[in-house]
Amino acid sequence: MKYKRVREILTGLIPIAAFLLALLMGTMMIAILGINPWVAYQALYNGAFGSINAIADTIVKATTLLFVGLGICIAFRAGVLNIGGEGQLVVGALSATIICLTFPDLAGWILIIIALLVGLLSGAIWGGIAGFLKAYFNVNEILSTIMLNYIAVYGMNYLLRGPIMDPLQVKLGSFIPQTARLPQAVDLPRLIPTRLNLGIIIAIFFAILVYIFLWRTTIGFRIRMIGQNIPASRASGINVPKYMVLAFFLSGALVGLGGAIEVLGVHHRMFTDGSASGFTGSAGFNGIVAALFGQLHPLGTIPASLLLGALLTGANKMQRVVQIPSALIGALNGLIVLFVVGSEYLRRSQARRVELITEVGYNSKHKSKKEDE
Amino acid sequence: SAEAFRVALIMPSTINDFAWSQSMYDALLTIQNEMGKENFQFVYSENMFVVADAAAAIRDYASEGYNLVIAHGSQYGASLADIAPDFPKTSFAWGSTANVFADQGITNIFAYEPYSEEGGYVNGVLAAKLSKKDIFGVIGPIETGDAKRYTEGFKAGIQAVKPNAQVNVTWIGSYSDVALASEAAQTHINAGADVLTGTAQMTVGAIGVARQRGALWFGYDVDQSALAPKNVICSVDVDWVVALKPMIDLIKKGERGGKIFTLNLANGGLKMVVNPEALVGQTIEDIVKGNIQVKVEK
Amino acid sequence: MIKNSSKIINLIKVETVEMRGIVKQFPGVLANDHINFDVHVGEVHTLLGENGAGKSTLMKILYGIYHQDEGEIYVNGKLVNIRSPLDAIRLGIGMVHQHFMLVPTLTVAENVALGLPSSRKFLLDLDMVTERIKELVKINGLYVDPEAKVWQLSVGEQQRVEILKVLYRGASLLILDEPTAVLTPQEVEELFHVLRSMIKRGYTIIFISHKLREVLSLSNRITILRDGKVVKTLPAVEATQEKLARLMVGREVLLQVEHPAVKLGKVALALEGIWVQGDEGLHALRGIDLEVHSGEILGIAGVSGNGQSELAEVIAGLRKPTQGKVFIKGINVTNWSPSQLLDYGLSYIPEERMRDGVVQEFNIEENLILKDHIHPPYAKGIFMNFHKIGQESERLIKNFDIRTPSRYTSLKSLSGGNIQKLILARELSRKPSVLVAAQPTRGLDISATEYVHRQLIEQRIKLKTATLLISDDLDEILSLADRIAVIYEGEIMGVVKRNEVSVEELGMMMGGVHKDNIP
Amino acid sequence: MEAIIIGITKSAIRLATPYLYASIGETLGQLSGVLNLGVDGVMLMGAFSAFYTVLKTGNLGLGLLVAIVVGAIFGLLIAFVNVTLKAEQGISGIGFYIFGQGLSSVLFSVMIGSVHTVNGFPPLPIPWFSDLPLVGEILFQQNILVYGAFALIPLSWFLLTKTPLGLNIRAVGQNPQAADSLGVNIVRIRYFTVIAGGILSGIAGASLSIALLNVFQQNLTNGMGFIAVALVYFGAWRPLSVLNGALLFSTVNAIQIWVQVKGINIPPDFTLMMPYLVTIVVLTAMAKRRVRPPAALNKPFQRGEE
Ligand SMILES: Nc1ncnc2c1ncn2[C@@H]1O[C@H](COP(=O)(O)OP(=O)(O)OP(=O)(O)O)[C@@H](O)[C@H]1O
Ligand SMILES: Nc1ncnc2c1ncn2[C@@H]1O[C@H](COP(=O)(O)OP(=O)(O)OP(=O)(O)O)[C@@H](O)[C@H]1O
Ligand SMILES: [Mg+2]
Ligand SMILES: [Mg+2]
Repeated sequence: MKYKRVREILTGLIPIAAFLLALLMGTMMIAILGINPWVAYQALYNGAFGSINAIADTIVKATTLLFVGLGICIAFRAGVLNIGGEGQLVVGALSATIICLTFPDLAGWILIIIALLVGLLSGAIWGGIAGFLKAYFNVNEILSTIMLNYIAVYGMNYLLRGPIMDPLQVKLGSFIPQTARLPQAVDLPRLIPTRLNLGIIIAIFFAILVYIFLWRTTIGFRIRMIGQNIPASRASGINVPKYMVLAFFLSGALVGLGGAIEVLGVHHRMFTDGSASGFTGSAGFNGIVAALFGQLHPLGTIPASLLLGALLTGANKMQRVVQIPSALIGALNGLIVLFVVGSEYLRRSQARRVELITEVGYNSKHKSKKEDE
Repeated sequence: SAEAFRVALIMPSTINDFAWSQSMYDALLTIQNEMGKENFQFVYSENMFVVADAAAAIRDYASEGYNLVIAHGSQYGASLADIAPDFPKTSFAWGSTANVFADQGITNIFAYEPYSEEGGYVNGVLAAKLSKKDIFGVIGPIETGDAKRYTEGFKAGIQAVKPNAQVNVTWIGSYSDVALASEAAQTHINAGADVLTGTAQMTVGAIGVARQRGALWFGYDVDQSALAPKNVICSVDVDWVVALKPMIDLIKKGERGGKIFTLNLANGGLKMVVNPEALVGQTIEDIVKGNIQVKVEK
Repeated sequence: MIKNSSKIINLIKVETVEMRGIVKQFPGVLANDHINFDVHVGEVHTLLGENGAGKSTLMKILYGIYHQDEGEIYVNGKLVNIRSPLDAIRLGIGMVHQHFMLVPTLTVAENVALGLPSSRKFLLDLDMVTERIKELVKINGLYVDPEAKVWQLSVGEQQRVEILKVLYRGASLLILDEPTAVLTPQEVEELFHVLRSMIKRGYTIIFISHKLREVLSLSNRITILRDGKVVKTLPAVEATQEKLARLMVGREVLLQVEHPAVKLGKVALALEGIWVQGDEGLHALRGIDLEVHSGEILGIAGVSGNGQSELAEVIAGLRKPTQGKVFIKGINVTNWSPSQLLDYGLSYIPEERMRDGVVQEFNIEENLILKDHIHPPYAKGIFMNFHKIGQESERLIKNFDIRTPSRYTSLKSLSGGNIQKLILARELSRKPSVLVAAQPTRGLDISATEYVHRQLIEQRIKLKTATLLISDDLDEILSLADRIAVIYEGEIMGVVKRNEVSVEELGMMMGGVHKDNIP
Repeated sequence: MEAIIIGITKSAIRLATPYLYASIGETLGQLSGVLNLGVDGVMLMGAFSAFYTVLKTGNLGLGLLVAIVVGAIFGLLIAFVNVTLKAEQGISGIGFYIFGQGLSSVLFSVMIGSVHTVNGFPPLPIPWFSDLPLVGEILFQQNILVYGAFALIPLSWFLLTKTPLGLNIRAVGQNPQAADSLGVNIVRIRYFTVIAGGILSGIAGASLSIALLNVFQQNLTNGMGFIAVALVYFGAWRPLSVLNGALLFSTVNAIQIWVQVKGINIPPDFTLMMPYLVTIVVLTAMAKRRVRPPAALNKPFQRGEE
């Protein structure tokens, strides 16, 4: 019925309304700093979509966010919170880098594939540790992932200061903690003459894969099941610890792959500023937000990552143009997150009401999609 | 009138980090005051610790036709090498390093590099002379880059004066962990050190401790005496102007890059800023107040 | 004030409660449809109706958990607006919920004291609370140890804690939503004794149950609901079980399933000297020997909390025995994983339906394949075959008459009876060779119960399933089991043929007397 | 030797102080069922506001008060988003983290502009006790906020186990429906614990900026808030165990620095890694203890839904 349709659409618009509301708050903050908000937001837009390069940068940022977001989707569906994204990105990137530095003579595409796989695997292991500790040693995953993030960073600093430091740096005596540039052969193909590379295609491919995995395969079914009811899962013959580890393993795998792709696609070398964020840009955290904006649904996470990527990219442009303290952008992003999560409940309860309008006319397709979310 | 010279600066921390980034920001302000706003304008992007974002900024500035784009962070080198070739008309500067990517046939990148070790050496000598306990504490971010060089220099300075003095070094593992830096200072003092030094912005925590526990402090990057007027004896002020001025002149002459500028004591790129308040000032004050009687044999 | 009630509690007297034209709409269901209902001091007014008829909803409205969409409530003739349980409590209304509302990690006293102002202001006064509870225990004969942690208590004891909570707050109108569903016959008798004496002391009770015999023995008046509407309100004296059943269901129901004899096959399930640790660490099972033949229903009778749950869990592979062996179809399956057992033809109807039996956030279709989703036809390799799953679900929903708008409806919105039907559909459609059914009709209305019973019997005839039926409801065991084993403190007091034992003998065995020692 | 022990333990105690405030605050919230990952953001706001006040007025008491107020305001917002708007707590927390971090930095840039130091709370020797050998110097010559942090342990223990409020808090976190059916105001309890958590996070920040470090810099806490949350899990929602966790973490960190100072030849990255590694390992070793999180943790309350 028409009326219901309208209500459904309106309901769908709630998060967007919240998003705009947050921008409005930001407007005030900007105005208070004595800057013309209109100019600022124009800059924000241009920074994200203003030019080919801007769009490319937006998508490049979104790529990593998407990989993390996908990992988060799986973890969330399994009922665990993986805030170890930062560490998993670092580990994935590092291992991919090391592979490329160790076997520079392998044919490019072979090396790329191996590097990506190794990145994926090591991210998986880093995540798997948290899962393993939770499943078999009752160690809460929030604690373990936070700790593992730091451990990864210090490990990275060690490697980059010594074992895999760029020989040139030693020669020059400037000791910059970074590796040599990776062989050109392992640069991910660029889609257009910008930083935009194959990564985004791979990411979207995996998004679809994760969707199919979670809702079309038996393993996905089980992962979603342990996320909802552990006793019932046991009674249904599911080895709960095993699948908990698996969920974390896969979650970490996607994030690790994201890290590897960031290296092969964007930086072509590994470096550190002493923290993880210099390399990850805090994607390990922002990816969680992307996943939420995407309703914890792999496909929804695609546009969500793009939106967030645009926001972060545009924000820097905004700083450049109106010269506001960079931190203001952080505050603004925080506001946006809060407003959107805050509006979630409103959206849900609205959706339930719309549901209530009538129970007739089930269209199985439309409905089963609903159940997915 | 000829149009103004336009500079864009990208830095990893903030313009008020009291270290690396602030020192460069101050330098540009100085130049602007000399040349005048109409002839010299600059914009900056701070907190660009995310290298990907910095790269975007560099590219963006370049495409907006700035005369000089300064990538003030060693982690930016790689991105710079990618971007510079696309903007042959723009000059880029990168620090701190001695690499202009000539090997890659790039011609529009300048490099600047402070001989941090020289400043460190001077501080070391002074420290050695002033120390009563001959135990010294160094607090650095991660053992690399300028921090490493400064520390090596500081050690050398100590050794030169007191070959068997003891220099304890701690690395905080981050540029921002103020709490750990201050705890490191505490530990150094507990271990008997009476003179401390260190680099990067998290050392403000350590300076606070020196101030509280009456240890001497030797600063780096900028004149840090404001943080502990009674304790900061001398700071190495990295005066980037010394590198930037000639750089700007070259660009005006039509050069685009290829040159490495070093900042050292010889060219005044490193300035030893002695804090008049501490020690010197203290002594003067004491004499004036009569706390110290200076007797002379007639 | 009510005379002879304890001096420590001052009762809030309720003379009459009247609910007029109550309407409550849930997504897709009109749970209450213009219901009129009233109750007077000193009477037991029973609400009767099939699962999903709207009984709990009506009571939750009276207790302030839901708010009615339409209609008014009058207490002692005054119009009241009950916005929250607190309002209800202040009006002297107390409710014991169908699903217990206790904090397992806290002690009885703490559970009772919860939400009450303390006599010592900012300090807990648990000692005083404990004293009062002991007092109430004495007056009302609801024995329970105030210092015990709730998770350690048997279901019956938890029940008493719920009632104590209500009494402690001075409520004089008690709403009891299916209090007997989880109790053994003895416990039910004790409870009724307590309730009757309370009535004498001027309390008023609204009672909900599916067990007609209980209803008739306790009630003064009975109101029957169907599909959210009142069918009839009548004095208990005018009612018979058959009449009530007809009014509830709207058709004749036979309250006794016929039970044709079948010749037994060979032993399908055997336990040999099984020892098991319970949650409290002590041994919950101490050397259990049992045999169930294919085609046989072996009933496990006993007072709840004597190891029944652990027995079921051991066979289902959810609990590892410390000693002893389990055999299925002659194979030693001790320490097999639940999944191995499932694949080997074991089905399990869990006692804790909501916890172990279903996934609330999943829809009906998904819940129907919880156990077999990895097997064809539901799965093609690692992929789910939604076409087949859909077909099968529709078939099961139809055959087992699960009342739901669609197979995509989320399980949450099903009423107790329908959820149990769903579990039954899933477990029986697996064509098990061994079936463990724990409290299979707990909380089910008579038609649903009848339905479950018929299914179990049919299963036994058609598939020669060996069924281990664990139930607190002696009637159920007597009407279904071929043989009955009585369990007491983790030991079997004896195994007897159904038609060779008297209720009295069973009672004695349930009390801990070994079969051989019965005179 | 004695000097070393004194040095290390004093370091440990200083390092532990902010964690204690923040972790106990988080414990209260989690016990009532609210997970807050935004601690670090609130700490930064507390640290900044206290520092700014002291810088301008020189009044330490006032600085602390302002930090408390700011913490309370943030607690209120967090409660509103998580309890009233029933947001997904895992994510809203991240939002508050980013927001607090950003806002405190902006305010620093526009209101202060560059790094300054202030005179923070001075050491406050406790008469008689401070003269005791060893313990006297270690425990009783700290500043008031350090004492406060340690006093918080028995206080919170008392609140949780000996008062009606504590009982309500625990019940609300375990089974809100039950508590609600007895007229306990779930929303009010959760607002209380979360606001209290905000206040304590604010004090945690203040303890850095006006008692221990006496400076403010952007992102001064450098992620301490997350460690604080982790320590709640280490402590399994028991104040005393939280204390143990905080002390373990901080002691290893103190030893780690000492090892570096002594020039013992291990790459600093590995010594720096130790606190985090040890915490995990110890917790793993303690796997036997079967502690369950509050049953309703991270589950918004909706009356009438089991
Ligand atoms: N806040 C920061 N974040 C990330 N990288 C930084 C930061 N500060 C400095 N760096 C990088 O680390 C290297 C050394 O920085 P550091 O602050 O140690 O300089 P320094 O030791 O004070 O000496 P100088 O100021 O002469 O470089 C610099 O090349 C810079 O790229
Ligand atoms: N919170 C709820 N949300 C949606 N539907 C509900 C809710 N509570 C009850 N219902 C629906 O309202 C109807 C009445 O439920 P109610 O629990 O009152 O039945 P009942 O008579 O108590 O059944 P039972 O004998 O199984 O307890 C059922 O169809 C049920 O599915
Ligand atoms: Mg510097
Ligand atoms: Mg009911």
